[in-house]
Amino acid sequence: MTSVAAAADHAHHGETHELSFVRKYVFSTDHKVIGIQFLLMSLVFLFVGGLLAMLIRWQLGFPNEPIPGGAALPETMAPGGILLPEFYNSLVTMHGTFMIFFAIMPLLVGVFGNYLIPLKIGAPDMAFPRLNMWSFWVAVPAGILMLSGFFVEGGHAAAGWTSYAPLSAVSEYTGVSAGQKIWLLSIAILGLSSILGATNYITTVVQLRAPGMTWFRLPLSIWALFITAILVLLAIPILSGAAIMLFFDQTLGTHFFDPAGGGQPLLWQHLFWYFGHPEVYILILPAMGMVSDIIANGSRKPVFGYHSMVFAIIAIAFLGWIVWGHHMFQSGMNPRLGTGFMISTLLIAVPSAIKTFNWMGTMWLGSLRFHVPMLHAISFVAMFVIGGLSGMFMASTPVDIYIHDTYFIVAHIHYVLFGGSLFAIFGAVTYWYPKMFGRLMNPFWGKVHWLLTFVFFNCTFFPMHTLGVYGHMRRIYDPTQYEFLQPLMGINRFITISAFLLFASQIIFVVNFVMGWFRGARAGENPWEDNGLEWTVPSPPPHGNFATVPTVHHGPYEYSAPGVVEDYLPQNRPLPDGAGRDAR
Amino acid sequence: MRRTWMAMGLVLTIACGGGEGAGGESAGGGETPDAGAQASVAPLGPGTISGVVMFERTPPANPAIDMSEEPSCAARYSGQATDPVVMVSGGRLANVFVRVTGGLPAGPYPAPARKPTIDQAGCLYHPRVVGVVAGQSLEIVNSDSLLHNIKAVPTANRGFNVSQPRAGMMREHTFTEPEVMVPVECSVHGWMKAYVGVVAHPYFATSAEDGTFTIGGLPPGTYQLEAWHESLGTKTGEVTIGADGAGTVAFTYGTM
Amino acid sequence: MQWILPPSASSYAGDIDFLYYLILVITGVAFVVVEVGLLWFAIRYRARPGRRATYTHGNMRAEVVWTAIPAVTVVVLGIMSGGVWNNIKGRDSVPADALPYRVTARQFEWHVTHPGPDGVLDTPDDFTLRNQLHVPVGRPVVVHLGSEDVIHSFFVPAFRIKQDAVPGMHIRVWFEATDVGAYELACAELCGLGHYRMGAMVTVHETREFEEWTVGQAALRSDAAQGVTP
Amino acid sequence: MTHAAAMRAPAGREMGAGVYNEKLGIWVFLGSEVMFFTALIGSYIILRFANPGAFAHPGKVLNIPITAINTFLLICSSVTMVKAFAAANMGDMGKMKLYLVATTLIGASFVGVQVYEYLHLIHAGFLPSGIREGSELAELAVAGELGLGSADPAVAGVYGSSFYTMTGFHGFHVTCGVVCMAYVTIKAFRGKYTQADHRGIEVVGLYWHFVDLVWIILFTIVYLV
Repeated sequence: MTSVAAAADHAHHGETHELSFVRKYVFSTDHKVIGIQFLLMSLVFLFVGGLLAMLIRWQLGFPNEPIPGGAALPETMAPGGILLPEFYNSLVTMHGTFMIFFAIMPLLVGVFGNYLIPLKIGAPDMAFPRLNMWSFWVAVPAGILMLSGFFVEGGHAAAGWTSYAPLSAVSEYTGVSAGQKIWLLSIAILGLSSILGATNYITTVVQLRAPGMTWFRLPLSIWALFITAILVLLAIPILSGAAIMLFFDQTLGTHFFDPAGGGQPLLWQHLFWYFGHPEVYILILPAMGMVSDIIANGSRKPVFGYHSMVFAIIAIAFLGWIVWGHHMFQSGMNPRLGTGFMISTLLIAVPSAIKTFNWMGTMWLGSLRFHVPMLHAISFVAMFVIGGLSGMFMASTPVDIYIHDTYFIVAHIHYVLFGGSLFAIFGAVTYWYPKMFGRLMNPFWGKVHWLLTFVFFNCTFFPMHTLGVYGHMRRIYDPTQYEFLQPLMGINRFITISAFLLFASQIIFVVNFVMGWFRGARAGENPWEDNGLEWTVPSPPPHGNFATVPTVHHGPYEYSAPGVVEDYLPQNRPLPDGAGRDAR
Repeated sequence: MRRTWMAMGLVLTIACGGGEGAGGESAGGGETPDAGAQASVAPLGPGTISGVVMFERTPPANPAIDMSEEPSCAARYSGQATDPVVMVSGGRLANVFVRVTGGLPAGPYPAPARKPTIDQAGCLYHPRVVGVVAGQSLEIVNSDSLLHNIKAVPTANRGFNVSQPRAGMMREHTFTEPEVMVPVECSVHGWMKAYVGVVAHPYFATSAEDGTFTIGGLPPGTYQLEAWHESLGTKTGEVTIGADGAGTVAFTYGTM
Repeated sequence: MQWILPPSASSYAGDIDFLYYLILVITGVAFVVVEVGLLWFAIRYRARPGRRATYTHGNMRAEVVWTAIPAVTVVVLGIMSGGVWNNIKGRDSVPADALPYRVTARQFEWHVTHPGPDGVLDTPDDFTLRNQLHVPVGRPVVVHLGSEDVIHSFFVPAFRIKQDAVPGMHIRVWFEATDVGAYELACAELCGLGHYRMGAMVTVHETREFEEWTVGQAALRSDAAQGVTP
Repeated sequence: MTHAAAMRAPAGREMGAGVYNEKLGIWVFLGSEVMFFTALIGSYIILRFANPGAFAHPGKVLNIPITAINTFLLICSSVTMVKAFAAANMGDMGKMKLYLVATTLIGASFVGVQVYEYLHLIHAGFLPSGIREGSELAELAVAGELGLGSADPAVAGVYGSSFYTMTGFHGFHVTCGVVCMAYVTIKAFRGKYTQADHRGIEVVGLYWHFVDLVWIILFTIVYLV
């Protein structure tokens, strides 16, 4: 028996000998190092995505003026600083692509999936450490390949991040030939990286939970990351398959989506959104999980209705597979399908409502500490609710006739992805930063960044509802071409200015993040006084995480348990007998 | 531990952020278009082919253009704007692209530095038919204060689909492979058509308003010619340049 | 106020606007409940020395309440929306007496074939206009929507109508203009670099004036005379 | 220590699913592969229902006899795979090595036959973009021999596209399977597998059976229907 035990924990013993810098930091198989590598990569791409957004907003706010510093851009993009329409279309495409595939998804699934899962379930590392390293080092070339698309002849892909065929399938229609192929290849490679990662996460959560860590003692962040890994595992291959078909349409002259050769343009939309909707739940579920952890910690109180939260996550993930048609109500799909997808879409509002009210229930009767992660978490709930409610307008098919492909949809996207996922990411990075680097981020500048981001976020994206209500279409280069959009240009200018201020206020986060490495206050093992297993090991945890395999005695949210002096109780410390109801 | 993260973060930022500026063509000033491309190439000989393109019967009516939804272009035309497909005046046919197809010494011909220009004015291309030597760059200028996009879908050359949203914008493009008549069109205005003849050598010309054309810089000898028109088809002909360095040829369309 | 819809000019716009305002009220109430609740909890239950958080794992009755209320609301919304959807987009919702038009979208312009005085498509008196759609007031019109190259979207904000034009598919979409005037038609689906400039005008005429105009246009430029195949 | 003990989750982790990590890992990965082929086969089915005329009648373009033999070959390789695993269980290393080699060779020959069939089809004019003009198949199409909806060979574009994409990617997966099988066989010859611990064989075996199952589905819906 011992040989097997030793073999199983080889990660723990095998790595004690000193590794070269390359093996330790670059090609490391330690889930914590890989988590931090994903963090740095995704923050860079988040910055790139934000930069592209600034160019877009400039063009929409001041359509006929050259962009300041625009002379740096080559002639094919912005002659004399004036952005060209085809470059604007590739900006819109690449802003969506970078933010969704290379910023939010890696930040949520790559960073916190890697860093938190082994630590929070009491495992020494992932089930397959080498495979874990490969999933990062497959994602980096995908990112660099996507970046290289800007410098090829014909410009980068310009058919939207959804790259609907035939616009994306026939290079003659957009003048983009190499760019679209690069986009497809990069997405396929990134898909491979995500599938490898998901396989790793699922096996780790199922197999390597510490003794006593039953399924209903898992923290909600791990539940969310586990369910998200299943969504990634089953959704990304669909996109890879579809991307390959579109790539063949481009290169081998196949006719999957080309009506002249018998193909179906709607086939691409079905395939893309069959992947697309689970994808948007991949982008929000981990954020929901981590926000639940942070709000419970901030309120010093167990999560309200832990089981309903778990079933809500599962319900959202399951329903996510049968609603994809609501992206295609007006696409020429059979209208009866529209009614069917409307019903399944409306059903998704129920678990989201459950989660929202449970978060509020957690804060109810709590003893709230407003540390920076808590501020971000509460903002997540506040903003996600607006995103969820604006989703109701689109779920009703007749109203969707009017607001589909208008800025109402863009407002919904950004309230859910920026107001939701990104606020959760800011909170989570600030929350687990001390565990990753051993020092705290400066709380004062954290609050300044939160306030500015909160204010400018709302100034930027709330008026987009108004643009949508007045029929302002999406992805248009110069709204002044339409009479009925002329009066909205004032709002567009206001949004542009707010967007620039929003982008500027992110510098505070970057500086705080980097300076924290040197000047941050030293964080002990448990700066937030949290119950998670990761807070029972030194910061940053050594290789192999736990000196001895921890045993878990109770759920993760035993805050303010009666009979316990402190108002928190780490999971590996048994409940004093007779204390607390939830002792199973 | 911390310094390494900082170093790695820096490296990643430089790798991804850098390398922004990419080479793009320089925005050369628009030159006045002159007739023959031969002028700026060392002539092979003193001879000149001068010819004329006749048109027999009465020409068919050119299709009308519905410019009602493009007021700034419609204003330039007094009556009903028409698409100048068959331009005939005084029995002479314009916009016929004539090039030498035989009798020339082989050998690579350098692409002249001069850049012919296609101007987009009044939602039409001027000139409608133009010739360039393979490798010679062509200037496309937008004189209308509205969006034109230039889409070329050649077979031998690489296509392009670029836009010029504002007046005064100039774009250069170079065709590398000889291809007689690369169709150029504007997707915003479906009726706008232009044709670019990419030829390996500089011995070609387009018939002017009065149907006449001249191809100079040729030594005495016999040459085969080909005349091309966008809707009336192609015709071949032969011309001999005598000792006096002059040769005349005539093509006739509209005979059927 | 930024939530009021712009004026409408088509028969079923009223139904869509009513549903929009109903959802606006419902979501408005939910928005106020949640945001004020969050703010109130944040202030009321902030950490104060000597007070400890109440140890509770939630209660089932509250969960049932905020599951049932949203569930009932969405079911009601679903039923109401379903009816209106069928009237507008249902495959058999096109009124029999609708005046047929053929609108073919291509990269960056709309070719609109008008039925001509006889009110029937594919007859010699049809005529095609670029970026112009002329319809009579008070009479249903059905547009046979098609596309020559990529996906475009036929969007007339004033009529609250939007329908993607998909190449290789023949889609019928109908509307009935209720007010005379000129309304803008826009393309709402990214279709390339000229997507932003694919606007056109929909002009609604009085019935008599429409007939005169149609006869005049037919004489002036009927497709048959110019050999333009629609 | 019995094989079961070796194959159970590592000690001290009784929370697991009762199987060793690699086995659960391969099952999870096969889940994603199922979805990948769902995308391809699902599109094939949709396109086929959308325009049946674009698809030739069975056997007219694709050669059924050869692929029937090929299918039989792949099923045999699954049988030898099971025998190899059983031999490993019994501790009979000699027979295990023999069957592993057999599985690898049969797998490789399957890929070979498929490549041969591709070359033959392309020569006959059946391309991913449809039927090549002026090819032997084009004349048959014009003569209405192939059962295509219309005489215009361009219509068969979707047939070529979906055929080559599906069977091509299946072939790619079989090739990866053969490479892994070769790697496992080499490890077997190096004596890395014992009766107690031969997890590698079971994992590759699972992948192999999956690829075989996908081929059976493909063979039926592409060749026989």
